[in-house]
Amino acid sequence: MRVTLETKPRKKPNIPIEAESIIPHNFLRGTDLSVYEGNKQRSLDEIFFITVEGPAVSPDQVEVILKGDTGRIKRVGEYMNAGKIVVEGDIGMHCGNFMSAGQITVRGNADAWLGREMRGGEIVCHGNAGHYCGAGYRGEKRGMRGGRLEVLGNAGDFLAEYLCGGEVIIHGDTGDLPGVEMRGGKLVIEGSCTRPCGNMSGGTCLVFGQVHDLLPTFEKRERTQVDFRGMNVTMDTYHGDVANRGKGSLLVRSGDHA
Amino acid sequence: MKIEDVVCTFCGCLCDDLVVEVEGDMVVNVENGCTLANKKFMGNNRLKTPIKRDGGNWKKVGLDEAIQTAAGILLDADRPLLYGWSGTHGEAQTIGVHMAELLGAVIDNTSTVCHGPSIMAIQEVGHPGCTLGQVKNRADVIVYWGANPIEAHPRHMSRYTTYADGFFLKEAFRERKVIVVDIRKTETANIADEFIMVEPGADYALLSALRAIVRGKGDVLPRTVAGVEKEQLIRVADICMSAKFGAMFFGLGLTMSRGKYKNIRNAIELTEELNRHTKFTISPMRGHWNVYGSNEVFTWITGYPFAVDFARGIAFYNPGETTSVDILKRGECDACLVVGSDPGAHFPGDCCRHLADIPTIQIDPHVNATTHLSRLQIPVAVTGIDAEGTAYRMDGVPIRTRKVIDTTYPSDSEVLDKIYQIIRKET
Amino acid sequence: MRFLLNTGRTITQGSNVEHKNSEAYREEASTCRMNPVDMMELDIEERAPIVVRSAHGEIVMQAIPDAGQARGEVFVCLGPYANHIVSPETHCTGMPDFKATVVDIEPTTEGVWPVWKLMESVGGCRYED
Amino acid sequence: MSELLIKNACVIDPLNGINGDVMDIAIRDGRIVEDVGSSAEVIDADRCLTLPGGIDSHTHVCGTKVNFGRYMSPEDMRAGRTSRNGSMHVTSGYSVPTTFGNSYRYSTMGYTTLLEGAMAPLEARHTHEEFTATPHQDMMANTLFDGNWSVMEAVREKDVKRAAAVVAWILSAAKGFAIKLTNPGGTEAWGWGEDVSSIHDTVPYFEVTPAEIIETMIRANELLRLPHSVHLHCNNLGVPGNYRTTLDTMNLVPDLNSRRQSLYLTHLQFHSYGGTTWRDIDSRSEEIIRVVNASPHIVIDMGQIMFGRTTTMTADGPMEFKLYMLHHNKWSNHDVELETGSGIIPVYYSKKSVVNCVMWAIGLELALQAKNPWQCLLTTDNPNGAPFVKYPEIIALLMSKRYRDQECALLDPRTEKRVPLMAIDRELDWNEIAIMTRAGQSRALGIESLGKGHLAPGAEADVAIYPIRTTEIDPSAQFQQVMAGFSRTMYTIKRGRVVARNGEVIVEGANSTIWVKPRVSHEYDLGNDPEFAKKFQQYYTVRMRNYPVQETYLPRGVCIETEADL
Repeated sequence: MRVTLETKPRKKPNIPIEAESIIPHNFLRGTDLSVYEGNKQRSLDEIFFITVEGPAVSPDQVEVILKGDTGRIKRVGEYMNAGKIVVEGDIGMHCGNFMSAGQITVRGNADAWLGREMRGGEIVCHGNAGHYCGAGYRGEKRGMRGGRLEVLGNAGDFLAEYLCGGEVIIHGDTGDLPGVEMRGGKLVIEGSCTRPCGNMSGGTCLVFGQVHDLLPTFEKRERTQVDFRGMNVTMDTYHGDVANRGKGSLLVRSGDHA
Repeated sequence: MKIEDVVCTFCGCLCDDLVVEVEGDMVVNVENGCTLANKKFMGNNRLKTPIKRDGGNWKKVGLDEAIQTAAGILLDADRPLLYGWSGTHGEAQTIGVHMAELLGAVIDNTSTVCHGPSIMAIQEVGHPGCTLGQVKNRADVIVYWGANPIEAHPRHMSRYTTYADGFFLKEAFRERKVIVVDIRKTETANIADEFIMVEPGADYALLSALRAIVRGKGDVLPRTVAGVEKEQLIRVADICMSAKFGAMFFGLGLTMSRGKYKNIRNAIELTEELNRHTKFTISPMRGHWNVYGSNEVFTWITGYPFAVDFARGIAFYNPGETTSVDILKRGECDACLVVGSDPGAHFPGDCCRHLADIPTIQIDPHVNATTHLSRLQIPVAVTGIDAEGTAYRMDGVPIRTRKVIDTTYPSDSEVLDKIYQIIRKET
Repeated sequence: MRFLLNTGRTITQGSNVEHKNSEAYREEASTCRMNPVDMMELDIEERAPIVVRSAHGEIVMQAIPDAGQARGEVFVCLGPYANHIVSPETHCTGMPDFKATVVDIEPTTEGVWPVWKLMESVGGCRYED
Repeated sequence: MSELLIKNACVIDPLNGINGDVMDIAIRDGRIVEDVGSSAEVIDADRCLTLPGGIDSHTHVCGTKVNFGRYMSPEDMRAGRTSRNGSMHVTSGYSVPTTFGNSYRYSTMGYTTLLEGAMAPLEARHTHEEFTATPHQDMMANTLFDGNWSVMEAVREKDVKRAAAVVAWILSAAKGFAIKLTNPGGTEAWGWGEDVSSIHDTVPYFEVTPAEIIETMIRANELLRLPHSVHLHCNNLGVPGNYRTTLDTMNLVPDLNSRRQSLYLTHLQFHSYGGTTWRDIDSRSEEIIRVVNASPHIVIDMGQIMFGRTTTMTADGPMEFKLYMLHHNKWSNHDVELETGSGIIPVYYSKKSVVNCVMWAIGLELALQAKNPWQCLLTTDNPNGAPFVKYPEIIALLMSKRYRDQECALLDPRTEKRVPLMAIDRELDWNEIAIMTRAGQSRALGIESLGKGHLAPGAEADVAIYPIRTTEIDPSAQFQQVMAGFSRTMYTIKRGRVVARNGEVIVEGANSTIWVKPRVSHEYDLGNDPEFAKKFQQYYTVRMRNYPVQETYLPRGVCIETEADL
C-alpha cells in the first residue's frame, strides 16, 4: 500500500503540526486520523490531499509518502515499528522519535531531534539535520539505543547527545559538542566538528575531518588504523572523558588537528 | 509613615530589610536599599490608563474594554504565547498557568533568556544547593563564575557572601576567600583573591579541567587551558578542596555562552566532585525578583519550570522547541500576552519583529520597549509597592511582599482573573 | 574591525529599566565599552558614535573606553540596542548567543536612535507618555 | 443545608468497632449524622466496602523538595500525563506528580487526609501554597526541628521548657502540625559535609547527641500537649546494620501519653537492616518488631518499597549524598539555614538486586509480624519507597500469602536466606487493612477528635466506597480483585460531597489545612524574647517579621489550639 500525503495550503503556515499519527501501522485501518495544528485538532484530510494505492495486510507493506510544505510537520514516524516513510522535501522536528523498526527517508533537510531516542530501524536524511540529531529527551539518561541514522549533509549541535547504542553517521560537518554525554554506540563524523564527546562515558566516536577545540580532558593513547571507505586511515586515539571517569574512545584522523 | 522590613521586588536577592517612608500615595524615602531598590520604590513613571492601538495611533480605553479585547485576542488564537511572569507575584502566575491550560497556549517565563539553561542542566545532574543563610553562616570560600553581583545583585555580597558576617565567620571579609571567573575584569573581579580570566566560550573546557584536577587526573591536562595557566587551576582547585564550606554562584556568563546548559552541568558536576572532599554548594544568581517563583508555580501545576506547551491538552516541555525565542523566531505564535517583563528590550530584534506582526497584549505598570510593539497595554499595580503577593528568592525561600501604598491600579491577579473568567466561559 | 560582542547587566541599566523612554536609559543601553587600544586603532573618540554590524543588522551606539575589556571584545549592557543585532538562533536550547555575537565596528556620523524608533524599525508603533 | 444518604454500605469502622455491618450512613453539611430527611440525595453502596476516608500519615507531596523533585525530572513528568478534563486540571508525573496529579490520584483511591512528611519552617509558605493546589485532601505538615539551632542550644542547656518554647513559636509561625525529626543532629553535621552514625555521636559545635535531641523533644512535645507525638526519621537511614541504631532509639522512649503513642517512627523498613555492607545486608525485622510489640507507646509506619522507578526525597541530606555516590545519577541537595537539610535522587528498585529484594521483604515483614495493626501503619514514605499508587498492591500482598509467594519466586534467589518473609503465613483481614490505612493513622496523628478516620455521628463525612464485596471475595486467592478494588473507588466523599466517582474526579476541591498553635505563657513566648530576636536577625537571612506564614495562605485553615504546660 502506498499512501501519499500532499500538504494543502494553510492560512497560518508557520503554525506547527503535530503528526505522530503518521506511521505506516495506522494506515492499515484507513486514513481517518487526526493531527494537531497549534491548539486545534484537525482530521488528516484537512491538512493533506490523501491518495491511497494498493492493499496491505501488515504495516511493513505500507509506504507513506509526504509531499509539499512539510517542514513544519512534527513527530512523523514517532513510535514507528514497521514499513516505510519517504519525505520528499524537508521534515519538521522529532521525525522518527522512539522508532523501533522500519525505514524513514528524508530527501530534504530534517529539523531538530531527528531520530530522538531511536530504538531500531533506519533513518536516512539526504540533506542536513538540525540540532540534537539522534539525541535523547531532557533529563533522560539514555538517548538513542539502537538502529542506524545516516545524514548525508551536515548536522547541528548536540548531535547524538546521550547516545547509548546503535550507529549515527554524518557525512558532512557537525556543530558543537557532538557525542556529548555519549555512553555507548558508535558515532561517525566524516567532516569537521567542535568539542566532540564532552563528558562521554562510553562508546566510540570517529572523526575523519578536523576537530576544533578538542577538550583538554582526553588522554592520548597510541595510534590505530581504521578502514574508511576502503582506505586505511591512521587515527589518534583518545580515552575519556577523564573529567568523568569516562571509558569512551575518541578517534581522530591523525595530523588534522592542532 | 515609616514601614519596616519591606521586601524589595527588584532582583533575586529579594532583600526584606528595607525601611520605606511613605507620604500619602508616594514613597519619599528608602533606607537599606541599593541603587536599584531606591530607583524602583521612588519611581513615578506609571502608565495611567489602558491604551489600545487604533491603526497607527494609540487611544485610551477603559479597563473593561481592555479586558474584553485581551480575552478576545487570546480566544481567537491557534497558538497563543503567554510570556513573562517573573515580574509578578505567584498568585498571578497561577492564574496565568490555568489560563494557558484552557487556551491550549504556550506559557513561558523569563528563565528562557536567563537561567533556563541552568534548569536544563539541573534536569540532567541535579543541584547541590542551599539557602543563602547557609552560605552566610558557614562558607569560607566563595566562587563567582560568570556573574557580576556588583552590577546585577548589588547587595548579594554584603547580605550573603563576601562581607556578610555569619555564625561561624565573625569577620567574614578576612576569613573568606573569593574566586572570580570571568572573561573581563569586572568590579567584582577587582575584589577577588583569585581572578581567572577565561577566554570567551571556553568555560566548559576550564570546568572539565578543574574536574580532572579534583579527580587527581591533572596530569592529562596541557600547560594552559582556555588561556589559563595550569598552575592557577591547580591552586584554585586546592583552595576549593581545602574549604570547610565552599559556595559557587554562577551567572549569565555560563548560561548564555557557548555550550549553554552544558557549562552549568559541568559546573554542577565539579561541585558534586568537590563534595567527595569537602562541603560545596552551587547556586544560580537568579535575575528577576520572582523568576524563581514562576519556575516553582509552573512546576507544581504543570511539572515543568518553563516553556510549557499545552497545545495538545497535556503539558509538553522541550526547550529549543517550546521556548519563546524559538517560537517567535519561527513565527509560530499568532497572539502573545506579555506579563511582567519586556521582551521588546530583551529578545533578539528578529523576535521583536514577530511580536509586532501579531496582536501582542502587555500587562505592565510601565511604558517599556514592548509597549511600542503591542496592540494593547493594561497598567497594573507594582507588586511590592501597591500590591502584595508571594515571591521566591533565588535560593527558593518564599517571602510575602508587602503593599506599602494604596493606589487605584488593579493588581496583576485582578486583571488576569477577569480575563481568565471570560476565557473560562468561552471554552 | 571584528569584535566579539558581550552583553550583561549594569547598575545604570537596572536603575532605568522602568524608564525605557528616558534619555538615561537610551544612553546606557547604547554604550559600547571597548578596550582603549582598540578605540585608538579605529580612531574613535570617547562617546563618539559607532556603527555596530552583525549578520542580523546594524545599530548605532557610542563607544567608551574600558580597560577591563580584552582586546577584540566589546561589552554593551543587555537591552534593545545590543539585541537588535543578536541572532535569534538558540541551538535549540531556548537561549540566544547574547554573549557571543561577532560584529564589525566602525566610526559613523549617524546619531543613536531612541528606543521607540528601534521598535518602529521592526514594525512597532511609537507610544509617547 | 445539604444532605446525603449512603444506603447499603458494608461498613468497616475500627474506631467504632464496626466490622462489616451493612448499614446506612447519613450526612448533613459535611458531617455524619444520625439521620437525614427524605429529600436527601441517595447513593446506593450496594453492599460494597465502605470505609472512612483514607489517611496517609507520612507522604511527601508538597513543598520545596517535592517541587524540586518535579523541577529536576522532566523524564518523570512525561510518564503520567492527562489533559484538562471537566473540572480536572492537567496533570503530569509518575513518581512526583504535579499537585493536582497527587490530589486526583489519592482521591480516586479514597484518600481524603494527608500528612506532608517534612516541611522546613523557613520554607513553610511554599508548602502551604502547594496545599491549596492539592484540593481534595485535608493537609497537615510535619515541621522539621532536627537541626534547629535554637532547639539544640536548649538541649545543650538541658532546658526542655526552652525547647518547647522554640517549638511553640516555630510551629505557630510555620503553621505546622507536628514535630518532625529527620536524622536528628545529622542534618546539622551535614552543613559541614559530615553525618552522625549513632545516637550518641555529638553534633559538631553544638555538642549535643541525637539521643538528647530525641528525648528532649519527646518531653517538649508533651509539655505542649500536641495532638501528634514526635515523628521521627531515625539516624542512619538505609545503612546496613542500622537496626541497632533503631533499637537504641526505641529504648529511649518514655511512655508519656495515655491517648496515643509517645513516639512515631516513620518508614521503619529503611531502618531495619542487618549486615555490615551492601553485600551482606539482611532483614532484622524480627528484632525490631519484637520491641514494637512490647512497646505500646510506639507506633511505626512501614515505608514499604515496591519495585520500579521512583524518586527519593528526604530532609536527610547526608543519606541522599551516600545514595548518590552509589548510583551516580542525579543528585540535588538543599540545606536550610539554622534548621535542616534535604536531598533528592531518582532510584530504580530492581528484583535483580538482592539489596532491593531484602528491603521489599522487610517492609512486608514489619506489617505481618506486628501483633497490633494500630502500631504499624501502611505507607511507602511516598515517593521514597514507591509512589502511593502502589498502595493497592501492598494491601493485596498483605492479604494474600499466595500473592507473596508468587512475587517471591521472581526475586533474586539469594533473598530467601536473608529474610524471614517466606516463612510467614499471616494474611491480614479487611479490618486490619482499615486500621492500617485510616483508623490507626487518625489515632496516631491525634485527629480522631476532629472527626477523622471514623464514621460515627459527628465525624467528618469523608467516606470511601470501594467496588469490593468482602463477603463475596477471598482476598487470599482473589488478590487481583483486591488490588483493582482499592485502586479506584466507586465514590470518594469529602466533607459530604462526592468528589470522585469510578476513577474520575468530578468537582473542584476545597480542602482544609490543619495546624497547631500551642498557647504558652508570656514568659515562654519567644516573640517577646529579645535574645531570640537578636540571634534571628543576625543569622537568618529573612527578617523575623517576614518569617511567619500569614493566614492568607490557609484559606480554610483549621487551627488546633493547645494549652501548653509552659
